[in-house]
Formats: sequence, C-alpha cells, structure tokens
Amino acid sequence: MAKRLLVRGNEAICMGAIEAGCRYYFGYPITPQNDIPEFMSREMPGLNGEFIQAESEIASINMVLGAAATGARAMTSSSSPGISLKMETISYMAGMEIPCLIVNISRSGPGLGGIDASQGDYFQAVKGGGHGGYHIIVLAPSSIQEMYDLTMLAFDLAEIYRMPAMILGDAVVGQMKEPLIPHPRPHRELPAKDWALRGTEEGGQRVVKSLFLGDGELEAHNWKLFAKYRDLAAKEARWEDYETADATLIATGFGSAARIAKTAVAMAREEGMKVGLLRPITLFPFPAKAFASATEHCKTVLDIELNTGQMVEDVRLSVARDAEVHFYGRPSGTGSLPTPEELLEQIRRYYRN
Amino acid sequence: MAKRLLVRGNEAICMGAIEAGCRYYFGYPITPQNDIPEFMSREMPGLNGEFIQAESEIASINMVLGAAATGARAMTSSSSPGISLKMETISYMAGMEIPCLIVNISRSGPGLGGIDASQGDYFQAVKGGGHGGYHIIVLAPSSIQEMYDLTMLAFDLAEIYRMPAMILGDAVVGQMKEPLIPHPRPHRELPAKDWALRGTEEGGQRVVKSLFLGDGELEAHNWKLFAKYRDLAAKEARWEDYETADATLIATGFGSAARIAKTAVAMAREEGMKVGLLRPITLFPFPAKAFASATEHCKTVLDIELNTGQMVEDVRLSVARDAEVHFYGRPSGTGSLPTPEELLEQIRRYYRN
Amino acid sequence: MPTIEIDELRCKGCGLCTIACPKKLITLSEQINNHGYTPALFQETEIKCTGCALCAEMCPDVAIKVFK
Amino acid sequence: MPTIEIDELRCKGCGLCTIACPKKLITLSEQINNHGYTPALFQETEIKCTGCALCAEMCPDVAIKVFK
Amino acid sequence: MFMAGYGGQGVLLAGTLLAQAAIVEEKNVSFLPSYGVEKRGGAAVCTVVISDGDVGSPVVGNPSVAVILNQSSLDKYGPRIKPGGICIVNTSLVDLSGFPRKDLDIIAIEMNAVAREIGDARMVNMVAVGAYAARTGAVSIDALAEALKDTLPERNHRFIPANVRALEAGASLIGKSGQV
Amino acid sequence: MFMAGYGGQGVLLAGTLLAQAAIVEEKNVSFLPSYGVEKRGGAAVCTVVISDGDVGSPVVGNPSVAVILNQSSLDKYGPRIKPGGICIVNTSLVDLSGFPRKDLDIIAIEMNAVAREIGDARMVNMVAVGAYAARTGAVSIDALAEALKDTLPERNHRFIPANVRALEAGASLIGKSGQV
Amino acid sequence: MQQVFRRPESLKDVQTHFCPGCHHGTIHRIVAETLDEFDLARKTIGVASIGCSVFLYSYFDLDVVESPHGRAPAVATGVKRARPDRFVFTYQGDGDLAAIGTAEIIHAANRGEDITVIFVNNTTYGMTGGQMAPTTLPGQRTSTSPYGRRSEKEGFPVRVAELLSGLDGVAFSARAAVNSPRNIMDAKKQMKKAFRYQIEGKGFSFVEFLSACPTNWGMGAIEANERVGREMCEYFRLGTFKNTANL
Amino acid sequence: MQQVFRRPESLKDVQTHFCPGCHHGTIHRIVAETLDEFDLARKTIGVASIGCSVFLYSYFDLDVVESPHGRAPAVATGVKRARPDRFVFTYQGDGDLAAIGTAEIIHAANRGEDITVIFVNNTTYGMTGGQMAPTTLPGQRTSTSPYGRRSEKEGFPVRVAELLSGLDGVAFSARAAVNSPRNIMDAKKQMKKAFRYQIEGKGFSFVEFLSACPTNWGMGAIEANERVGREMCEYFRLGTFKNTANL
Ligand SMILES: Cc1ncc(C[n+]2csc(CCOP(=O)(O)OP(=O)(O)O)c2C)c(N)n1
Ligand SMILES: Cc1ncc(C[n+]2csc(CCOP(=O)(O)OP(=O)(O)O)c2C)c(N)n1
Ligand code: SF4
Ligand code: SF4
Ligand code: SF4
Ligand code: SF4
Ligand code: SF4
Ligand code: SF4
Ligand SMILES: [Mg+2]
Ligand SMILES: [Mg+2]
Repeated sequence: MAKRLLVRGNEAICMGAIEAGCRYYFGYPITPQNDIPEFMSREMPGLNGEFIQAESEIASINMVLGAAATGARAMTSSSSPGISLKMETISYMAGMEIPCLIVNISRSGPGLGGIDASQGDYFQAVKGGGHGGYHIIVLAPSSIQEMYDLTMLAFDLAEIYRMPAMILGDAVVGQMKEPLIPHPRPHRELPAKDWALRGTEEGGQRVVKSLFLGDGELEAHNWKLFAKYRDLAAKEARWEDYETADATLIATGFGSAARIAKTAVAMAREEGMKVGLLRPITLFPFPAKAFASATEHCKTVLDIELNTGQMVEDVRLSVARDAEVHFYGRPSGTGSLPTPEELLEQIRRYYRN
Repeated sequence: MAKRLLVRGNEAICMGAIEAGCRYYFGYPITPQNDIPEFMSREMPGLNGEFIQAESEIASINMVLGAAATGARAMTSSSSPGISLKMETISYMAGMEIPCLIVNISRSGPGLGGIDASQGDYFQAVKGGGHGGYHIIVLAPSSIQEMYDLTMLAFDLAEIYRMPAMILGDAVVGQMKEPLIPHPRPHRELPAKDWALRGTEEGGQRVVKSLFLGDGELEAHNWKLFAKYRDLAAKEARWEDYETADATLIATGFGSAARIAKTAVAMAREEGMKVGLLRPITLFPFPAKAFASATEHCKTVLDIELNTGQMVEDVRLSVARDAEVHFYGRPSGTGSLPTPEELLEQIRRYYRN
Repeated sequence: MPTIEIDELRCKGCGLCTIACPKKLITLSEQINNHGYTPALFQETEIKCTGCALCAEMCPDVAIKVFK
Repeated sequence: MPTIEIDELRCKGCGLCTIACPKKLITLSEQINNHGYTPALFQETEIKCTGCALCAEMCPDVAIKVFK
Repeated sequence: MFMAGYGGQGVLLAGTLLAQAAIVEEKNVSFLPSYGVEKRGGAAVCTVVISDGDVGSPVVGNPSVAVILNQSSLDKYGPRIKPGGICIVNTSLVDLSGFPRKDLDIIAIEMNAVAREIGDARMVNMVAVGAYAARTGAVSIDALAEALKDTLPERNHRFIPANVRALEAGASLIGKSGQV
Repeated sequence: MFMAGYGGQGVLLAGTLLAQAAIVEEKNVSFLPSYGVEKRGGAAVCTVVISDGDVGSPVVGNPSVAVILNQSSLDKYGPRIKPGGICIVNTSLVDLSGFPRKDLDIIAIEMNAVAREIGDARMVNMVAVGAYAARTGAVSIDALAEALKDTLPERNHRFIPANVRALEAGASLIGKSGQV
Repeated sequence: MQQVFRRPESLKDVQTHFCPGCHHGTIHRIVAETLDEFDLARKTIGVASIGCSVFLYSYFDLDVVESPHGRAPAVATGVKRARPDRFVFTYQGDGDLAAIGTAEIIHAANRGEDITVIFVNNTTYGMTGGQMAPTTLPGQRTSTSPYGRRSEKEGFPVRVAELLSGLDGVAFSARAAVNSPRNIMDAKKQMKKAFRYQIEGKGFSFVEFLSACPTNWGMGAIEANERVGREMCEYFRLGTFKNTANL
Repeated sequence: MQQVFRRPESLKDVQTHFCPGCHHGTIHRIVAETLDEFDLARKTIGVASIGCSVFLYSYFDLDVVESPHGRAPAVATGVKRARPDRFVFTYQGDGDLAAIGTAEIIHAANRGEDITVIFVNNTTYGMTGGQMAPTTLPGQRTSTSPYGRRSEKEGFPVRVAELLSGLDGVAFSARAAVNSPRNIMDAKKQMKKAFRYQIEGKGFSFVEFLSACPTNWGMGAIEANERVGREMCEYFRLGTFKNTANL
C-alpha cells in the first residue's frame, strides 16, 4: 500500500496544484479556505513560485489573468462572497479563453451569511454568475483524494479547452482530513500554448482579449465557445455511479451532500431497499446522459442539496420525461448539516418498491 | 388621446423612477446606458434628490444599499460587466431584504465583448449571479411604455417583497424611441417600512444585516426568503399572451427578442399559420404556469433569445411533459440582431399544422 | 473612600488594568472563572485607591466601575 | 533643403501642426479628404522650413515626415 | 424605413424627426438608432417604423424604403432592400453606376447640391426626409414642420425655417418629376 | 466517533491523532472538525469515522460513541447519541446527575484529575483518547503512540512520552475496571 | 460616594466576543462615550464592516447597517445622503479599509462626505486568523507572511491617516492609540474632534486607532499592548495630520 | 537628405480611431519611441485598459493583454511576476485608474511592482461620452456634471502623481503634458526615466500625461490643446514628484 498521508481538504488542493505545476497563487483571506493561501505562502517561495496576498479578490483574479495570459499555471481561491467579486473577470477570462484554476470553498449565504458548508453557489458556478453567457469547467470533489486529483484534472482540462476551471467545495470537504495518496501528475496530451504572451521576439504579435467589434465576429466567437461546451459535455462529463443498476430510487447530489447521501443509500440497502446514488463529479459539463440513461429504468430520483434547489434544475432537464424528481434541501447555516439518518428518512419517504 | 412623448427607453426608466418617488441615484458610466446617469444628473438636484457618479459600480450599489436601508427609494443602473461587479452586494441586499432598483441595459459578452443588444445576462439575473442562492425580481420590458411602467412596478414589488428588483433591458429597448404616455404612479398597498434605519429616537434599535450565526437561524432565513419567491410566483408572474389560443406553435422570448418575434408571428399569421407568442414580462418570477397551461394544447414551442440558450431552460422546466421546445439563438455582437424575416423562417421550420 | 468594582463575569483576565494602576492594586486571580479566564482582583494594601480610574480606562471590557 | 511630407490620409485636420510651426508654413486645406477631414498643407513662402520637426512632434497622428 | 450615412450627416436627427412627425399625425412609431463604437467617422444608421396599428419589431430585415446618404451605406445595405422597394440615394456622394439591383424604385437626388442651393450645406438630412415623406406619404411635410419644434432644442428653433425649406426642397423634387 | 469540548481542550488534536492512528493501522478514516465563529471560548467539536471499508459520510447524526469533555457539550450532544451507544464523559467538568439517558453505556472519568495526576493538566484530550481506544478497540494504543509522531509538529516531539503516558492512563482506567 | 467611571449608555451591557486584551473593546467604549457626550446615540446610524467588529449592533445600542467587506464608506455615503440629519459613522479594520476598501475610503474622503470614519489598525486580519494586512510591519510574521513581511515584494505598511490627509476633501485626519491611559485620553480628544466636524457639517473626518490583536500576534495581552507602543507607534506616528477648521 | 522624423517602429502604420487633436495619439507615439530607443519592443508585454486606449494592440506592434476596467495594475502584476524578464507597462485613462481602479493602482504601487504605468489624464471619461472623472476640474461641465463639478458634493480633482509619490513602494512619479513641442520633449524625458527604472529593476514607475479630449470637452483641437496649458497645468503641476534613484 502506498504511503497514505492524513491531509486536510484545502491542503490537498494545494498539493494537487503544486504537483500540477502551478507556481502562481494570488488570493485574499476568507474563511473557510484560509488554509489554501497560508499553505501557498509557505510553499511558493521555496518552489521559485510567487504568492501574493492581493488587496482584494478582484485584484487576485486579475493577477491570475495576467500570469495565466503568459501561459503559466496560476490559481486563486476564495469563498462565496469573494467569488462573487470575481464574476466580471471570470467572464473576461472565459471570453479571452484563458485557462486557470479558481477554487470556491463556498460558505452559507446569501450576503455575509455564515461560514458553514453550503452548496448555494451551484447556479453561480455552473450557469455563469458573470455576464454574457459563458461557462467554466466546474468540478465537485467529495473526498480528500478527489480534492487532490480533481485539482490536477482541472488544470489540464482548463488548458485543453482554454477556459477557467473551478473546484467547487465547501467547509466539509475543505476542513475534513482523510488519507491521501499523493501521486505524480498523470500524463495527458496538452495542446501547445500558441496564444500565450511572451514578447514578440519569439514570433509575431499575440493579443489576449475579449473585445470583438467586427461584423459578426463576436457572435462567431460565442458559437465557438458554445462548441467547446458541447465538446466538453461529450468528452469530459464524469460521475460516480453507486448501485444504480437495479435501483428503483436514485439519490443524487454533489460534493459533501453526496458524501452524506452515500451513507444513507448504504443504510437503505442494508434495509433491503433498492436504492442507488448517481453523483455528478463534473457539474459543468453536467453528466446529463448518465441521468437520461439511468432514468430509462429507474423513475424516481431524489436530489439532495445544501440549498433550496439548484442542481435539481439540471437533473430535471436531464432525466427521462416520465421520471419524477424530488428534492430535499438544507440551505446551510450553523447547525444545518443533514445527517445520513435524516437523508435515509427522505429515501424512505419517496421509495416505492 | 393623452399627450404622447417621443422618449428614449433609457430615459423612460428615469421618468418612471422619478414618478415612483426615487430621489437617490448612484451609478457609474458604461455604454449603452449612459443616458440614465446623464438624465439623473440633470434632474436630481432640482428634485431635492441626490445623484452621485460613484468611483465604481461596486461603490454605487453600496450607496444604494446605504440609502435604501433608510427606507428611501434608491436605484443604480449599469450594463453587463458593471452588473457582474455588483453581484456580491446584490447577494447582500437579497439577504438583508433591502428593496431597491437595479437596471441592467445589458450588452454583448462575455468579457468586454461589445456594446450591442444582448440577452446574455438572463442566467445571472434570474438564477442569482451572486453567491448563496437568492433571487431578485426581474422585469423585462419590450417597449418604451413598459420601460416606464415596469420601473414603477419594480419599485413597488421591491418594497412589498423587501428584495431588490431589476429591469433587464438591452440597447434595443434602451436606445429606441417610441411614444410614451406618462401617467401618475398607480396606487398599490405598500407595507410599512418598520425595518428602515432612522436613529433610535424614533423607537428601538433596528439592524439591517445578513449575518445569522445562531443555531438554525440562517437556514430559517433562507426558507423565509424561499417562501417569498414562491409567493411571488403565485401572485406576481406577468406575461403577454398574443394569439396563443388556437396556436399549434408558440413562439417565446423576452424583451427585444420577443418584440422582433412578435412581428414574425404576425407575418406567420398572415401566411395562415396558427402561431402565437407567449412573452414573459417577469423573468423572476417566471410565468411557469402560463407555459404549463398553454402547452396543454400546443405542443411546439420555439424560444428565441439573443444568446446561446438561457431562458430556454426555464421554458423546458415549465412546459407540459410532452411538449417539444426548440431554441433559436443569436448571441449578439455587431451585426447580429435577428430580423423578423429570419425568425419567420425559424417558425416555418418547426411549424406543423 | 475611592474604590473600584470589578465585574468578574465581564473580566477576561487580560491584565491591562494591572499595569495601568499606578498604585498596583490590581492582580490577576489564580482561579478560572466561568468563561475560562482568570479575572482581575482589586486588593488595597497600605496604599489606597485614589479613584483615578486609569484601570477602568484601560479595561477593554468595561469591567471596572470606579467610585469616588 | 529641409522639408516635410504630410500624409494626407493620416491627417485628421486637427491643426496642431499649424500652431507648432515657428515658421507658420502649415495651413489647413479647404478641401475635405476621404475621411471627411480637411488635411494640413505644407507650403513654403520666402520663409523656408528649417527641419526643426516641431510640427511632427505635435502631430497626434504621426502624419508628418521631416527631412533634412 | 431605414436611413444610413456617416456620423455627422444628421441621420439620427432625421429619424427622430420622422418619428416625432408620426406622433403629430397620431400614428404609432418606433425609432431605433445604431452607430459604431467610434464616436466620429463611424457609420450612423437608424430604422423608423411608422404604423397606424401596433408597431411590432423595431428591427427590420428588408426595409421597403431605404434612404442612403453615402457610398459605404449603399454597399452595405443596398442588397437588403425589399424587392420592389424604394431606395432614395444621395448621389452627391454615391456612385450608382456599379449598383446592380434593377428591382428597386431608385430615387437619385444630389442632396448635398440641393442643400447648398437652399443655402445650408448641413441640411442634407432634411432634404432626404422631405423626399422620403413626399414619395411615401408616410407623414406630411406639415407634420414634419410641426415636429421640428419638439425635435430641435429650444436654442436651435431659429433654424426651423431653414429646415422647413430643406424639407420642402426635398419634397419638391419628388413633386416636380413624380419620379426623379 | 464524536468528540466535543470547548476550544483549548485539544479536541481537534485528539481527533487528528485518532485519524492518524487509523492510518497507521491501515484503516480508512475521516476527521471532520467544526468550531464556532469566535476564535476563543467557542465550542470545539469533531467527528472521526473509522472503518475497514469505505468511509461514507463524515457527518454522523447519531454517533455510537461520543466523548464529552464539558457540560455544554453534554447538554447539546447527549441526546443525539445512538441508543445503546457509548458515552465517555469528563466528569471533572461535567455533572451527570441531571443527564436523563439510561440507554447508554456511560463511562465517567475525571479526566482533568487524571491528567493532573500524570503531571500535565493539558493532557485531558489524550486521557479521553486513551479511554476511547481501550473501550472500543477502534485503534490500538501502540498505533496512537506511533501516530503522535505525525500528528505533533517536530518541535513538540519531546512531549510524546507525556502524551503516551496520558493515553495509557486513559486506557488503563478502562482496562482496570472493564467498565469504570 | 459617586460613580466616576461607568459604562457609556450607548454601549450595551453585554459580554463581547473580543479576545482578552483586544483593543477593539477599548475603542468601542471611546466611540460610545463620545456618542453619549454629544447626545448623538438616538440620531445615529452606524455602519458596520466585516472584521472582528462585525457585531457592532450587538454592542452599540444604535441603528446599524452591515456593509460588504470594504464598502462601508460607500454605504455610509448612501445613508448620509438619504438622511443628512443623522450622524453617520463607519467602523472599519485595516484589512477592510486599507486593502479591499481602498477605492471606497479614498473616494468618500475625496468627495468630502460628511461622515466620520473610525479605523482600527491592528496590522493584521483579525477575524480570519491573522493574515498579512497592508499595515503589517516589515518583517512581521503572519499566517500569510510566514517568513516575515518582505517589503521588496510585499511593499511597506500603508500610513492611511497621512495618505488621506493629502486629499482636499478630508477635513480632519488623526492617529491615536489606546495602549496607555494617557494615549486613551488623547484618543478621546481626537474622537471628539472628528465627531464635531460632522456635527458642524464641516466634512469628512477620520481617526485611525492603533490596536492590539494579541491572539493573532501570538502574544499575551500585556505583551501585545506593549508592542503597540514599541513597534507600531514608531512606524505609525500618533498625531493630527489635518485639521482644516482647527476644531 | 535624410529623414529626421519618422514613425517609431513599434507603432503600427495604421490610422487610429482617435478624434482629431486627441493627445492619446501623441502619447502613443512617445511610448513607442521610448520602447524603440531602449530596444524593448520585442520583449515587452503591454497591458491595455478600458477606455479610448482599449485598442492598444491595434496600434502597438507588441504582445498585449486586455484587462477589465481599472484592473490593469493587477493584471500587470500577474504578468510581471510570471515573466520577470519581460518589460511590462500599463496604459490607463483617468476613469480607469483614478476611479474604479483606485485600489489596484495604489496597491501595485505600494508593493513596488517592477512595472511602468502610463496614466492619461484628460479630466473625463472619453470613451463613454464625456462623463465626470475624478480628475474633472472644479466647475467643469461634463455629461454627468451638467451644472459644473461642484466640489462641495463631488470633491476636488485627485492629483494622482502626487498621491502615489507618498507611497514607499513608488520609485518614480512624474507628470508631463504634450500640448507644446517643449512639453513633449520633457514628456519624453520623463517617459525614458520611468522606463529606465523598470529596466534597471528599481521598482514602480509612473508618468501622468495631461491630455486633451476635444470631442468631449466640446472644443476644437486647438482650443482643447490650449486648455491643457491654461487650466490643467495650473491645477495639475508638471514635474517630478519622486525619483528615488535620481535617474
Ligand atoms: C468579500 C470578502 N472577502 C473576504 C472576507 C473575509 N473577511 C472577513 S473579515 C476580514 C478582514 C478582517 O480584518 P480587518 O478588516 O483588519 O479587521 P479585524 O478583524 O482585524 O478587526 C476578511 C478578509 C469577507 N467576509 N468578504
Ligand atoms: C466594469 C466597467 N465599467 C464601465 C465600463 C465602461 N467604460 C468603458 S471605458 C470607460 C472609461 C473611460 O474613461 P478613461 O479611463 O478616462 O479613458 P479615456 O477614454 O478618457 O481615455 C468606462 C467607464 C466598462 N467597460 N467596464
Ligand atoms: S482607580 Fe486608580 S488607583 Fe484605583 S485601582 Fe484603579 S487605577 Fe488603581
Ligand atoms: S483590564 Fe478589564 S478585562 Fe482585563 S484583567 Fe483588568 S478588569 Fe479584567
Ligand atoms: S519642420 Fe519645423 S519649420 Fe519645417 S514645417 Fe515643421 S515645424 Fe515648420
Ligand atoms: S497635426 Fe497632424 S493630424 Fe493634425 S493637422 Fe497637422 S498633420 Fe494633420
Ligand atoms: S482576533 Fe484579534 S482583533 Fe479579533 S477579537 Fe481577537 S484580538 Fe481582537
Ligand atoms: S473621445 Fe476624447 S479621449 Fe477619446 S479619442 Fe476622442 S478625443 Fe480622444
Ligand atoms: Mg485588522
Ligand atoms: Mg479619461
């Protein structure tokens, strides 16, 4: 057995980022993700990298924009209110086709809200909280190993598709510690960065921009981005399938909620109920086909989220027409994390043999 | 016939706001909505109001927050990138239950994009581009008279439901001139502002905040907000129904796209096709029931948007299960505004007798 | 005679009053109070409290009342 | 002999060169060019161009070449 | 109705005037401007839809009437005019010789010359509007004259007579020859 | 397994140690901390799930074992313990007299006293962990001792022997009486 | 015998969440005393910022609005413009005011808004666990400057009171400390002056308070209190930097 | 006969979109000449801001990244940290730098980032149609100060070059104008000094250019050019405000 380290989720992201070759971190403090800038402030100097605690979340994402425009792997991290502040620039980076990693260890809202684990930012992450109709890659880890692995994947996908990628976590997966098996960054074919700025002595002029004023230019650019999104959906949708084959009820959810739900599903199985779990790992692209095919035979879906209902819309848009989608939400705040026992109760409520 | 004035859309918003009693405007320049701050900078001083061109969009929405927290009617306006910057504070205001008006005369994106009419900000406006899972009221005028009327309505709904309201327009309805019939603000019962700050000499302490740390407090607050959203959906959904009664194809869309589509529908009718238009006026609350009942009999819906597909998700979530929803999008940019002739072509494409 | 009163439940045992008192009449207790702090104790010796209120001025928790 | 060359198509007729030339050798044309501007005209009189390039320095559109 | 020229030719003012005149005549109308990003020298384009009933789309794909004030506008928008439609062209700045469409009612007017004749070179837009009004009957010259009061800022009301002269000059060209 | 106390009692360190020991024993484990917003004086709570197979939910609604280090934790979390579960209580700070549940295996240890006895008042958490390990067999004391190396920062390795003593003291209380 | 020192009326009689020896408590009291002195409490609207002082409303018996991190001066601008008859102040930390809120403080100051800004400089982000702030001293170790602030990469501490006094809109700008009874007396005087500027409608007034954060400095309360006098007062000079009306 | 004045090489041979008499053109040329002089063009990454100068890449033959409105100094920070071997400059208007971008410029300056900032102050928002800027002069009418800037409500024009020179991280700060051949010569010298600071790794350098916007000032080019000398130079003093290495 390889050496297993006991690692906090936030730190697993840092370890994954460093293994992925990220040497530029720009951030601003906010609970519950402070472990990330703190870790990076310790590590970057020794790795010949740069750590800047910027004057704000807006400045940090713009530093990422600048560093990443030179082709470097760069990242920022924050939590919900801080992520909201980055929306304009994220839209720019999507339009400019700049790869980078944004980590959102989200907290409960709206507004200042609280610092508890929450999934209230699904819409913002997945539909595009910024203006102009763009998308970014969104990955939702539900274990510490995934915090590490998906961080590496995020950097690669971002480069392959030339777009920002986000890790969407929360205080549960961010603060939790679990065994982690570090491993070298897996090899993936990456395209040449023939767009990256470097001074014209290495060739002709390069411009990284999102302004398109020629007749029809911007529309064509939008359809080009759209084609990438379809490509992503076809090639990069990822999900975990747990005992859905014979299920008559499929529970779903992402990240920490799915993690809790999985135990509820196991408990239900122990009680003899045919229940499975379908957990989207990529929220964008959403694994719509997995839902479509699973609901070919299983007509009851129970979606569980730490909010008042967000991913449930994508589930409804994905399932077979005659499937019923139920929702159980716990918009989070102090003392509002659901327990497996509670979710089992919900499974019982909708379960039909 | 009452006196009709030829008025630009952006100015109709100002006239509506002033008639609605708004005396506090805070904004920052951005095309194509500069008529709004310019109009307000001329008018506010004479009305004993305040106009501030703030240092940024973020500062302006926070000035709105401050003024509105005292119970005053206050507003800001901007366009897409500037609206993205307001996301954090809009989430705060939703959480703090502060009424106000935000105008988004949106432009083409993502990023800097261009200044052409666009509907790329639907998701941001309707799903909540900020963090934490909140909603705001979103109204989508498609004529100059509506720019005026819906602005007044927005202020009233904002106060009744204690939440921010948005007018979502674009350069077409913003820059277009049409006859406007000004009229006194219609009477609506408004609740007392027993939450507005005024100094304790007028009673006990009042606090306007979004931080809730007590056990279960924040979750309860979220469900309370959610109940308002349901209430809104039940009571305040508004839409225009144009010849849908016998239609076998219903076109839909909002704002300027719907305006163009309406002519296409009329052209189709002239050709003898049974086609109608269902235009959501409130985007949040989305008139889901109108779609559900219209698609009881009409099974083909054609949604037209100036983007790559956003409202279409709400349409799909609303229609009868066996209805087919088609989408035609023109993500906008210079030279990409669709024409009625072009939309008629699309109607023909999906029309079955 | 001037004196002070320390609110044991408000006191967080920071000790700032102990250095503020020119007469050195305040010390920290050895005992932990309900909140886990060792509160300040006022004890006159042959030197008496002047009611100068410097201790109270220094107290971040407004835990000291001064009488004169 | 020093002289200048004005690129008629680049010139926007702002006139800044006309005030910059110490010899007053530049005036604006009455004729509109292709872009709708009245371009600058260089015309020596008995006073000759010194090639000082002050006109060119002032020109925001880099429409003037100077030879010496 | 669709009008295109370059910035400075008064396209937007002309469109606004037409819209205001429609209001004077108690018609419905929409005026939709559009111009390039650059403040100067860009193209200026507007669409005015006048109707007795509801105005639907303010955007028109194939206008039945187009007023074209400069060459690039003809090149760009000429092909879009509805077959059988009317195209009023400022031949002071437009060379029609290369224009291929034979299915249009083309009304060629040397508008700059006409404007100069009546004494104000800037009145090209008014000449165009006059010609348009006379040819289509969409609005009357009287309504246009009336509308000038609401369209021009107070301080420019002294120019109203000159504007009216230009409107009339434009109209008279149609009147004279029926078809120029 | 669920442990609760107030900040400063070392609840999170204890939880981490347990998790690390589970790793030493090649088990699966998750450690989930949670603490109040205030930095000081707030409650400190953590959940450690140890399993030979996959660890599912790191959140446990009704823990089968709870270690309770202060009064407010008992009041708040006591009712949640699974019927028939184990509740290890620090009776130095907790008064069990008002605790109503009779369906639990309650192990009362005066942990502060025990810690003081072995010479370091701060070792309450280690006493608790020792008792927990001995009672449940979830991890061995050896594994815990081993895990201390990874859990404590290098500069605190000199305290390892004291920590081990505290672990053993806690364990021995179970060992001695089987059931305290 | 008479009570010569008592809790000011506008300060609620509750336990704060501040750490032992945290100067926020002292500064709260000074603000409350000044409000009482001018009999302002009942016509005041306070603007809370995000930081350890976020619970302003829990401690002050005033109407209070919360503002997003760094935006308090903009929020206060909105409040004051809508209610020019009210007394309006913000209370902000150094992360809040001197980092994310830089634009808002500079422009509210430059506009000369008739508000009072109370600025608590403790050279760190207290609430989030002691990260580096724009006011962190050179060499100071924090959780995000683990090797000490390196001025060549991270810049020098910003002297806010001086910076603002360079703006024409600022009427009063001063720096005070609360690390000794004597400094506390001076601090109260500065606070009073600042309040008088607003009361008399004379424009933007600003007081920076040097403040200890024992918890994040990793020090005991007394040691932290001493650091204020030893290290902070040296870099951040106490005094009045602008006093246009000589109040 | 020899050509003694020619278009600098790093300036593309194309027509700009600038209005007649707009000083952006002149400033572009000065920047290009200085790049040429130091032979920097091919190792430079330019950072464009949002304003009339947004098309930087259309006019300069350089690698260029666009930045969101006001954020150019943060973008440049990212570029420079990732490529410390490249020459990095931002080119920003007064709306961009002195309003929305206040926090970014102050903190990049305070960190002493090794970049050069070219700041074009034309007392208005040019691109969006002439609204009031933080640098608009008292009494100046703009489309959002239709009655003239009222300093008591809208504050005084911000003197950015002076403000920045108060920050320890700033190595060089100067103000120049391009309204006369003589001022243009001086402006070039300031530009050269600023570039040398970066070339020699000596820290943050900044040049403010006073600039005419005839279109939005509602003036002819010559009149606008004169206003720079008459009104602007009076309020915004030309000169060097900081020159730490005395280059
Ligand atoms: C937009 C946003 N970013 C970050 C945070 C996290 N945050 C909370 S308080 C704080 C700063 C606290 O420092 P300071 O302003 O110095 O106040 P102190 O606690 O030191 O008094 C930060 C960054 C937040 N709440 N919102
Ligand atoms: C976030 C955002 N807000 C506003 C705008 C609109 N906008 C474009 S350029 C500009 C300012 C132009 O003024 P300035 O920076 O002074 O440059 P100038 O055009 O005068 O050279 C503004 C506000 C924008 N593009 N993005
Ligand atoms: S009042 Fe003065 S003398 Fe008395 S205890 Fe306090 S500080 Fe000491
Ligand atoms: S200063 Fe106040 S809180 Fe601190 S020890 Fe003295 S009485 Fe207690
Ligand atoms: S070079 Fe000198 S003298 Fe010759 S035209 Fe130009 S300014 Fe005049
Ligand atoms: S300065 Fe240049 S653009 Fe202006 S008139 Fe002279 S040559 Fe033409
Ligand atoms: S963390 Fe620092 S600033 Fe916050 S309450 Fe504690 S001592 Fe005060
Ligand atoms: S608007 Fe002003 S700044 Fe912009 S190009 Fe024209 S003159 Fe220059
Ligand atoms: Mg602080
Ligand atoms: Mg400008």
